[in-house]
Formats: sequence, structure tokens, C-alpha cells
Amino acid sequence: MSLDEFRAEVRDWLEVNCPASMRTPMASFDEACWGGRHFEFASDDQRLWLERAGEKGYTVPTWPKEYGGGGLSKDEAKILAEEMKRINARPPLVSFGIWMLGPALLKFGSHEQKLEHIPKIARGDIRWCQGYSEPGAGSDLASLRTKAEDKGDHWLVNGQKVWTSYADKSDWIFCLVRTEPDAPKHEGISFLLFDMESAGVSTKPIKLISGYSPFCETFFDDVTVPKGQLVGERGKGWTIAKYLLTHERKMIGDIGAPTPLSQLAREKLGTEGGQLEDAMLRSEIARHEIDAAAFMFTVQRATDEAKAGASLGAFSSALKYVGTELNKDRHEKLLKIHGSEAFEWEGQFSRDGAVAKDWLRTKANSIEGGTSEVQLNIISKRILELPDR
Amino acid sequence: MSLDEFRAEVRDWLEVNCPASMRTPMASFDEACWGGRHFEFASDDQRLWLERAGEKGYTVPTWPKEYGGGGLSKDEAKILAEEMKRINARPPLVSFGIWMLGPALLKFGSHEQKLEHIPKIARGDIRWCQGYSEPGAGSDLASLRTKAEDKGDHWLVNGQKVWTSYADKSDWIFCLVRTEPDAPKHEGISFLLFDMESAGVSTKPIKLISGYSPFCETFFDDVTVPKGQLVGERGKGWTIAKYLLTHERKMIGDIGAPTPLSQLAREKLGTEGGQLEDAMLRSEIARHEIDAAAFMFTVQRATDEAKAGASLGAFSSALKYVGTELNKDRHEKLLKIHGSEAFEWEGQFSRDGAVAKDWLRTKANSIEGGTSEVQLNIISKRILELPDR
Amino acid sequence: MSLTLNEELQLLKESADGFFAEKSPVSDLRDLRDREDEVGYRADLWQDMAEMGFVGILLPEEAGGADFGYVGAGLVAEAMGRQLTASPFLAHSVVAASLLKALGDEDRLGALAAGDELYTVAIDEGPRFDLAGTKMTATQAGGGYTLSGLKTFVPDGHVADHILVVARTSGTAGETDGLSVFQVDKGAKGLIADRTIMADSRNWAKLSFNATPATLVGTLDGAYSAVERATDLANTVIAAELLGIAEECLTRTTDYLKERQQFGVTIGTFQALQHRASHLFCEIALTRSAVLKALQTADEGGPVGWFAALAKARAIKSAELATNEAIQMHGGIGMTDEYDIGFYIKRARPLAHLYGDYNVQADRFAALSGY
Amino acid sequence: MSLTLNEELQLLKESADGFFAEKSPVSDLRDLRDREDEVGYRADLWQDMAEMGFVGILLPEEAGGADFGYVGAGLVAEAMGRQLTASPFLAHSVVAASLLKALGDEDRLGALAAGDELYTVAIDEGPRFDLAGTKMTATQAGGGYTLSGLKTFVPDGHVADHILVVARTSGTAGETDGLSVFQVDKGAKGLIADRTIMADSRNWAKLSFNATPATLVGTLDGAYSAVERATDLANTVIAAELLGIAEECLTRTTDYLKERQQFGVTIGTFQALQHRASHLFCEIALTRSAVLKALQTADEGGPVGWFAALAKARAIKSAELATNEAIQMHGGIGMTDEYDIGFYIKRARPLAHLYGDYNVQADRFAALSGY
Repeated sequence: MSLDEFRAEVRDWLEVNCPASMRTPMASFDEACWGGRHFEFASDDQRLWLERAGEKGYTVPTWPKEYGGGGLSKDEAKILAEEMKRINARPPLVSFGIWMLGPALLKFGSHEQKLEHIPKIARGDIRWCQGYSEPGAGSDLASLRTKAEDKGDHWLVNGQKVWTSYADKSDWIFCLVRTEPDAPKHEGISFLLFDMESAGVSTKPIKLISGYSPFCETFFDDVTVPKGQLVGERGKGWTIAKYLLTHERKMIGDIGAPTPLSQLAREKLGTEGGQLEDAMLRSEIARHEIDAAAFMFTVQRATDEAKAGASLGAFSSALKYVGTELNKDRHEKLLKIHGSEAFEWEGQFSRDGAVAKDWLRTKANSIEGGTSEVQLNIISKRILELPDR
Repeated sequence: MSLDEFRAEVRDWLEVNCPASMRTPMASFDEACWGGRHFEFASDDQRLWLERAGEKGYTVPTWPKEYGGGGLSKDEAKILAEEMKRINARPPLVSFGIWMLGPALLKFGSHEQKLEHIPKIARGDIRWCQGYSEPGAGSDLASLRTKAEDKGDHWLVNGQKVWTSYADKSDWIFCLVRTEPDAPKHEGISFLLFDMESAGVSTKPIKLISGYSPFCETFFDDVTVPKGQLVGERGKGWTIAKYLLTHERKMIGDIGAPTPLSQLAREKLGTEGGQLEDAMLRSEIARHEIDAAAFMFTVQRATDEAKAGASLGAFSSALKYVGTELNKDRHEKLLKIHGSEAFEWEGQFSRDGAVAKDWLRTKANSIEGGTSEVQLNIISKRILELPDR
Repeated sequence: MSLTLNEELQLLKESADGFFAEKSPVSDLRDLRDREDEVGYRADLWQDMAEMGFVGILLPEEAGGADFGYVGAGLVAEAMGRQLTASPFLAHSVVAASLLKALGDEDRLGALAAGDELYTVAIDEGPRFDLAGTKMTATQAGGGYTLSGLKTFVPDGHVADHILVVARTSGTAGETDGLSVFQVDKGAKGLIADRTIMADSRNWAKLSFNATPATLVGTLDGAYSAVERATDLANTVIAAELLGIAEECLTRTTDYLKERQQFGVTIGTFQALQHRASHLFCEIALTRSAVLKALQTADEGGPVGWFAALAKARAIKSAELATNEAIQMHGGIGMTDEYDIGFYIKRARPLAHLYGDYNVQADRFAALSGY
Repeated sequence: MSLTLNEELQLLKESADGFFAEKSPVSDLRDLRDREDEVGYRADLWQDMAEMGFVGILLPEEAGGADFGYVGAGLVAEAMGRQLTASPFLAHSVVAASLLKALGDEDRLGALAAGDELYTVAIDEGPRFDLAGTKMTATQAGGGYTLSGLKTFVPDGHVADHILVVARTSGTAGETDGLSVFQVDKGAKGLIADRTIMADSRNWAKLSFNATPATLVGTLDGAYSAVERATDLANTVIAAELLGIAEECLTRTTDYLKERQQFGVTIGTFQALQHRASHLFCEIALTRSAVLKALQTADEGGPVGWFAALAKARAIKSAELATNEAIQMHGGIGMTDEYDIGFYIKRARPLAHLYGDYNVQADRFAALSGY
């Protein structure tokens, strides 16, 4: 089938299968379909759209057909994306399974593990969370202490994770555990999968300064995990973790193209002779938007270079660093644009303080997924090749 | 004598003794009287003013009378300064002897050394330079290698200094030398004085990117120095050096109050409705001047606190850091105000490129007298008490 | 004048620092927030503050005040900034007191010093400070006036017994001429006070007036310069509170850097963090000087606009840097509601915005500098 | 369009980088400066550049050009930025070529491609770029025109054989209507070219005209948009040269950090310096993308102002940071004339100023973005 034929086919399929209400923009990721055992669909259309896309493998277009993926080539996947964008189709499914575990399993998992888990990710049956960070570990991720003891026919997991995104809403966890307590810290780590309904697993949401609670503390108390649920080699989990961190970094750094500040400022503050009246704010916004536009082109350049076969490598750290710092700066400017209204915390008029809360939420951007300081360390070491202490 | 009587006396003395041409502002320190064996006075008035002030000890008002100082109390010295300022009197003498060696000798020197050197500093007979930095040492000043060997009745000095201010115009040098080669690096250093006309001393001016050459390389090739010219204890020169660095830091950080950028911008660019027409530049200038004004008040506060008996201590590092960084920023803004005229390098119209050359000169502000990085290290360690590695 | 504190002020500083550290640590604000306290401040603390002389700190002794001037008020505000103390101090003891003094109104000063009846001032009508842009119009009715319209961002607006409202008695929005100040009392006809819960968990209200009876305070039409002076003076004290916030953030952050271990070492040994902390220290040191200078100038009684704009601009810049750096250097724990550091950033921004943000101050600084 | 270089452009880049590194290292500029060379560039290098196709890089093959477009010109400029190559490339091959193309003048393109007769463009009349503010007036005289007045900051103005001068044929200063372009030839009556030695040791001149005969190029009165387009296009290439400067500063600085020892360790191990170098790397990476996008947009032939302003603003910011950090991190040695790093900062600022500095670009970016 030629690419043109494929495009025609996709267009027809979308026309028939994507419900009209799924062709409208989402206000935030909260409106997205996250799937999983306990997911409450916002509408029948949302459920239908997931089922139909999941069946075609269009939730994960480039993953192999044999594991429930779409089996599309890069070019075909690009066409699918273009056609979905053309009709403003929402993604049928978003999840850490798609972004993180899937790619890791495809690269490091056994055939059996792929068969077991990937189709359920593709169909949105199982919602995954990521168990990396631990209390006190912070940027020094590899100092984790959650241990999995080898009990012959199973692992016995004890310990605690923190900053587990949506742990309270997830079905399974992919988790870094220490299997060789005596090995050097990077070498005793394994990558383990288990069901959050296992006996001994409990979660507790963390309230943030923004008032939101997207993260949990997660506790493991004598959790029994079957031997076969360790991914890759025992003691080599750090390799998988690093692979996924690079993935995550790229995702977090890629903030997309939000509504330009200048547009909001024009709406909110008005113009005189075509220019924002507040000359100082205009100057600040211009400085921000010049950098934001250059960042957008940099994401595009990195994407284009990756398509042309270049490896992104440590450049993902640069994208993560710049993208998150810019996003923080953007929200500081948004406060200035909204004036005192920005500081409302309750009340319908301010959507329960969305401006203030979103602003505070951005402060975590440069902490989660590797702090800005860690990214600068990585650039220094891996790109500039400056010497270690 | 009451302070009021003192004021009347000083006023009369100044009226009689300060020549009219010495009551006009100087365009730069180049017009100041530096004294020394080979100094070429710009005018008879300049010479006369030095002689008269030197005789009274008013070149160094608070130094003891016994060594040729003015012997004034702090309050009296303040009155002298006020009265001189009232008539715009120029300082009769500026020199490294006044700013640096004098205070060090008064604190660490023997009675004989004070008697020998301080009167000559006060009268401007001898011009001193400072021999601290060495090639390759940079911020790590204590790694200096110029050695002074104990030859029984004299020291034999061999080595090289760099960044010696006005070494080619100076009569004597105060110099850090290594007297105990086997001691830990901070403990083998001594503080030595000698005549630049001694056999084996030679200097070579360093041309800077600004085109100016205020510094020299200074070479010592088997220079013989009498035993009595070592100040303080042998091997304890680092203590004197640290004392003087703090002095120097305060001096360099204290940039005084230069012409406001905004005034220059108004003259150069014109205003509309009372405001600078270029709104972006106006905003930049305001940001700079807000910081510059706060810095000026900070210098004043530090001075007032010192008067009230508080020790300046490591706060001099903060003044040095902020003052030099602000001065660099000021000159970047000056380029914007002058536009393409700022970049002229030759020609009478641009005073041989004074704007560009002064701008480049400021780049050294945050390097000389301890780099900005060294100041931040000091603040971190001594004020914030953050731990060492 | 020497840019230092004399002995008397030094004692006041120590007593204010000690008082608020003991009587109203940050946990108090958390408690008020979590209980959804309707009054929004602790009445017993306010009573204690009155006894300490803080409530009437700007007022002359004849009026029952402590007469410590703006330098004194700044020291109290700085101490409150360090502890994030919730209190009507700013609205009542600083803004209302400064306005009544600027209007030459002696009668109300006694009540003000006692603090039993709370005063506040209502200026803003939209999301931004714009005094000359005041639109609300006072209508002559019988022997007095009535007010109709909306005032926003009024500190302690829902608990105040008396509200000093800026309204137009002639001219149109944009003109400095034609403004007057009126007093409206709690419970007055047509007055609706709508408390707005804001990021800083402090008292703010929207006040809606509907033919509400109001009494003229001071002279008719010429209040612009008095209100401008009052907000300038308020800004010097706000700058002091922001300074307290910035300093406390630096202290808490350096403490954390000395204690927190990562990669097997104390993170305070990382030079990149050391340099950022040291830079922040310098930034705050500059602000401290600008704030003290502005407070001293306020006490001298002459024009204070240039100094107030300078101090407030510096304080906003320092507080923004300090709160951002504090959260970043605390890492994940700084993002949790359980930890106190987040309370500081939430207070710093609305406080900075009151009576004009950085750009407003910078613009004013430039204009008053003649460019 | 993909934000990458195709194979052909990749080859051009390698050849340009190699050519300038070999044929005109920084020592060449030092030599020209120290010899007080009157021509201000190396004629043999210019000849070699013509043979490489660099001189006519923007011109179509029919006119004898290499037709590599703006992306190609940008690659050459970037390589020249790295080596600080002194050459009439910018004035002749970029600005004059762009202006003649924008004016639709085909006749002169052949001469331009050969490079035997140098062209330049004269716009500024004061210390700042202000096209609409042009005051110089062309006077009709006989069948032609004469020009009187002063042009400043003209690149290669004293060596150019032909100067394209922007002058007013109607309207008054401040209006965009009424501008025309004239050619004035070297040695023309009343033309005095006064070379100005500037910080970058490159060719700049003040040109004084006194009833100097001039030939109209293009149509009367409507040249504003053509000149604006030419300066926009020139700015995309200037941005590329500034990018080369910034990159070279980063490279030289990281090399120095790896080699320089202090306190018994390599200074590149200091985390504070590592973070600053890494931040600079990111800044330059953003600029690289903005510059490539602007150059590609220039080649597409549509409106380029927004992209040019973006690229130039970014490049100025990056070059300013890079040159300042380079000197600071080199310490004392970076301040000496003997060391090359100082040459970069001296070139970066005047180049940034040509056709509008950061503020000019930011203002234009905002205006073209609709605010």
C-alpha cells in the first residue's frame, strides 16, 4: 500500500470511528483518557474511542502488531498523526505505560513479558505508575533503598517510594528495587513489575503547595512478587532506569506551544496604537517570547535531526532544562498579566485559583524528572566533556 | 580644641593653601597626583598642593603624627573630608602606599620600618607597587613561586610577578615571596619590601584588550634585599596579604557614584513627554539604576556600620562582587546609549575610543583583586558558613 | 543620616523579632488556613500587638501611639514577614494611619492607636493599582454622599469596621484631580463585603457598594496627593515585609543546604549552589539598604516617592529570587504543602502586587528620576 | 521544512569551516590591525573566496553566482565568525546583493558575483539604525541627482567601488514613503570617505557627500520596503556570524577549563563554572535553531522580518553572554591583547549594533507579533 493509499484509508477510518465529541481540544491532561481497571470514563464517546483505537493499535501506532500495536512504519505513523491533527482528534489514551514502560519492555523485556503486558497497555486495560524516587534520595536516585529479597520462588519487597505519580489510581507499578545489597550502588538495582493490589502495597497522596495531589507516597510491606516479573538482567536495572529517564526528560522538556503570552496580555490589558500600553511589560513579554520561539524551533530541530538518524543523547537534558525554566518564567509573567486576579485561590470566577495553582505547579518542573542542576551536570559531563572532580 | 574650632581652622588652612586649580573635578584618576621619584607634575599648583598637604600630614589624615601623618581623630578626619569636599578640593595624593602598604606597615611593621617608609608615603616621595600575582597562579594567589633565599645577611630574590599595577612607574615594591619552600603553601610566604632600582629588577608593560597598559610583568633576577626589609614575621606574610586583600576589595568595590546612565541617555537620546523615547532602553536603564542606587546605599550602610564599630569582615567581598558586576553592566548599557559611536577606537571626536576602551577595561573589574568567583566562595564560606568540600 | 539603627530601634527590632517568633510562627498561618477561620487573623495576637505598641506604632504619643515612625513600622513588618504573621497591621496601622495623617485627620487617630475598631483603605477597582484611573463616583445625597460600584483587592476588607474609600467627586478616570476619601462603616446599607480566599491565605475582600452612605474625610477633590503619599509610605513598609520574607527564605535554605545529604555529601558543598546562595545574600543586602533608606526618608517627612519605588522594586526582585531559589534548592520537599517554605512564595507575590508591582515601581522610579 | 542541513549544505559547511580555519585564522586580523593595513582585508583571500563561490553565494548561477541561498551564506558567515575573518563579504555579498535583488536590479548582479568591484550600502546617519528617519535628500540636477550630507557606520565604505546610498526623494524624516536608492562611485566629486578605526579593527567609514553625482537604482520614492527587506536578510546572516562568534567562545572556553589548573585541580571541575558553561551551551543551542529557521525562511522568499528579528535578538544575547563569560572564565590572560579571546568581544558588539541592536529587534519582534 502506498503512503497516499494509507492516508486515504486512515482518513476514512477516522471519519467513521472517531466520535464528534473526541474532536474537540482538551483544557488539560485531566480530561484525557488514562485507562485502567478503575477509570471512570467521562463519556461513552471517550470509552468508544479508546476501544476502537485500541483494537487497531492506534493508541501505540509504531509498536509491533504481535503485541497489540499498530505496526506502522515511521512514515505511516506520521500520516496518522497528521490526519488526527487535521480533525483535532484527541489522543485516545495517555499513560505512563505508553510513554515509559512500553518502550522499556520492548527494548529490555522478554517475549513473555511483552506478550503479557504490552497489549494491556495498548488497550488501556492496565494503568501503570513509576516507582523510582525514594524519601531522602532526591537527585541521587541510585541511592534507593527499597529492597527485594530473593526468596527462591519469589521476591519479597519492602520499602517506600515517594513522588509516585497517580499511584492511588494505578493498577501496576514498574519499580526500581535493590536486589544485591552489597554491590556498588548503581549495580545492585533491578527493575521489577507488580500489581498494586498485591497484599502489602499501600499509597498516600501528597498535598502540594499548588493544592493539587498528583503524587503519592507508596509503601511496600512484605509484598510477594513472582520471580518472572523482573525485567532484563538482575542487578542491571539502572541501565533501564537511565534509558527511561532520558525518555522522560524529553517528554517533560517538550512543553509544546502554549498560547502566546502576548495574546493573553492583549486580551487582558488592551493595546494602544497596536502596542501593549504597559511598555515595561511589553518588553518583558518580548524577551520571553523570543526565547520561547527559539526553544520551539529547537525542539523541532532536535526532532528533525532525530528523524535524520542523529541520536538525541544528552541533548535531551538541554531541552528539559530550558523547557522547564522557560515554563516557570512563563507563569511568572502570567501572574503579571492577570494582576491581583492571579492570586485568587478559591471561587468559580478564577476556576478555583487555576492561575495561581498552575503557576505553583510549574515550580516542580525543574525538580521532577531530574532537577535543572542534574541536567546541567549531565550537559557538562556528556556534551562539554568537562572533567569530573 | 573643639570640633567646631577645628573646622574653622581647617577651613582657613584650605582657603590659604589649596590652589584654585586644585579645586576642580578630575576627569579620571590619570589626572591625579601619584607622587614618586619620577612623577611629572601636571602643574606647579599640583606640586604645591602636594607639598603643603604633605607637610600637614593631610595626605594621610588619621595616621600618627610621629610618622608624618595628620594625627587626626576619626571625627576630625571627617571634618577635613567635608571641608575639602565643600570646595571640591582634589586629593593632594593618591597611591598604593596610602591605600595598602601604609595600613599594613602601621599594623604589622616594626617601629624602624614605620619611621623609614611611612613619612615618604605621606609626602609622596616614594611611589609603591604591589607584587602579589604570578603567572599561572591567578585566583590561587598562595601558590606563588617567587623565592627569597636566606643568604645570611640578605635575601636573594628570584622569580616573576604579573599584573603589577604601574610597576614601570614605581620606586619600591611590596612583594610576597616564598621564604620556606618546604612549608605548606600558605605558611612559607613572607612580605618583603625593596627598591625597584635594585640590580636584577626589570618590568615589561602588558597591553590589554582595552589598549591600555596599566599593568606590568615584573622580573627578579638575583635581586639582593637587606634582611631588615621583611615585614612582620618570616613565613607569616599570608596574614598581611589577606589583610590587604580585604582592603583592596573594599576599594575596588567602592565605585563611588558615577554620572547616572539616565542623564547620559537623556543628553544623547532625547526625551518625549519627559520620558526616554526608546521604551525598552528606558526599562533597562531603570533596572540598572535601581540596583546601582541600592548599591550606593549599601556602601553607605557598610561605612556607617563600620563607623559604629561593626567589622566589615567578609562583607567587603559582597561589595566587591556587586560593585564590579554592576560596573560591567553599566558599561554595557553605555554602549547601547552611545550606539555605533561607542565602538570608535581612534580619533579625537571619540577621545580615542574612550567609551569602548573604558567598557573593555571594566571586564577586568571582576577578575582583579580576587575574581567574582573567589568573592562568592568567600561569602559562602565566611558569611553563609556553607560547608567545604 | 546614618544608615544604621540607633539603640532604641535596635531594641525594638529585637523585641519585634522575638515577639513574632514566639507568638505567631508560620504554623499559626497554616492553622488559620486549615480551620478556614472566618476572621482570618488571631484576635488575641492583635491585642498583644496593641499592648506592645505595634498597632499604633506610627502614631504620636498624644494619640496613644508608640511613635516609632516608619523605621519602627518597617522593623515590625520585617519580623512579621519572617513569620508570615497574619494581622491587620498593614491595612490598619500602616495604610489607614498614613492616609489619615496625610489627610490631616486627627480625630480618628486615637481609635486607630487602640486598634479596637479596625480601619482599612479601598483603592483598586481592577486587577492593577491605578489611582488616577479611579472611576467610582460619589453622589451627593442630602447632606452627605453615597457610593456605588466595586472595590477589589482590599486588605482585611471583610473584617474592617471602617473603610476609607477613594472615590471621584469631580473629573474623569485618568485625571489626578477630583479624588476624595470617604469613610464607610461596616454594615452600612448596600455594602457587601465578599472575602476572597487568595494564594497567601490572608484577608482580602471585594467590596460592592450600592448607594451606600459615606462620610467625607479630609477636603473635597484634592485627595490624590494624600493617597499617593499614603501608598508610597505603605510601599516602604511592604518592602520591609518582603525583605523579611527574602531573608527568612535565605536562612531556611542555607540551613537546609547544611543538613541535606546527597551523593554521599552535604549538598551545601556543591559550588554551584554555594554561588547562587551567595549571590542571593548580596541581592538581599542591597535591598536591606534601600529599604532602610526609604524608611528613614519616610520619617523625615519630605518627598518619599523615589525612595519608596526604589525600595519596593528591590524588595520585589529579592523576594522573587529568594522564594524561587528556596523552592528549587529544597527540591521535592519544598513542593509539599506539609513543608512551610511554600507559604513564603504564596505571600510574596500578592504582597508585591499591592500598590504596584516591579514594573509599576520601575516606571515611577524612572519618571521621578526625570526620564 | 526540516530544520537540518541537507547533504549539499553539509558539504558547504565543512568546506567553509575548513577554508577559513586554514586561510584566515584570527592571527590574520591581528596582523591587519598591527600593520594598520589601509585596505583592511586581504585581497588574496577575497580572490580565493570568489573562486570558492562564496562571493556570489546568494546570486543565481546565470549571474555567475553559486546560488546557495541564505542558508549557505549563513554557513559561510558562521565560519567567518569563528575565525573573525575580515572581508567585504557582509557588505558586498550579503547586503548589497540582497538590496539589488530586492530592488529588482539584474544588471549589477554579474559584477557583484565576480567581486572585482566592491559594493556596499550606506544607510545610517547617526549612531543608531533608523531607516524611516533618513534625512539625506537627493536633489535633481540636470538629468540626474546629487547627494549632500553624511552617512555613518558604512561597512567597507572607504574601499568600496560603488556605494548604494539610501536617500530621500520626497516626504520627511520619520516617513517610510519617499526613500530611494542611489549609486555613488568611488572618487565621485564631493565624496569624502573617512575610514573610522573601530573596536573590531574592521572596515567602517563615515561618508560625506557634497553635491555628489548619483545614479538612481530601482524606482523612485518606493525603496523603503526593499531596503527593509535587505536589512532583514542581512540580519539573518549577521545572526549567523554572531552565532559563530558565540560558539567559538564556548569552544575556546571549555578547552581552557579543561587545561587550566588552580588550587591543584583543573578549573573545569568547579561546578559553578560547569553550570555556567552548560547554560551557555543551551543558550547557543536555542540560537542555532532560530538562526537556521530564519535563514530557511529567507530562502523561501516570503516575509522574513519576524524570523530575522528573532534570530538576531537571540544571536546578540548569546554572543553577549558568550564573550563576557569567555573573558571572565579565562581570567587575567583573557584581558591581555596578546591572547585572542578579546578580539571576539570587540567584534561582537559593533556587529550586533549594525541594522539594529537587541532592543530594536525585540521591539520589531513584538510589533510584528501584534503587540
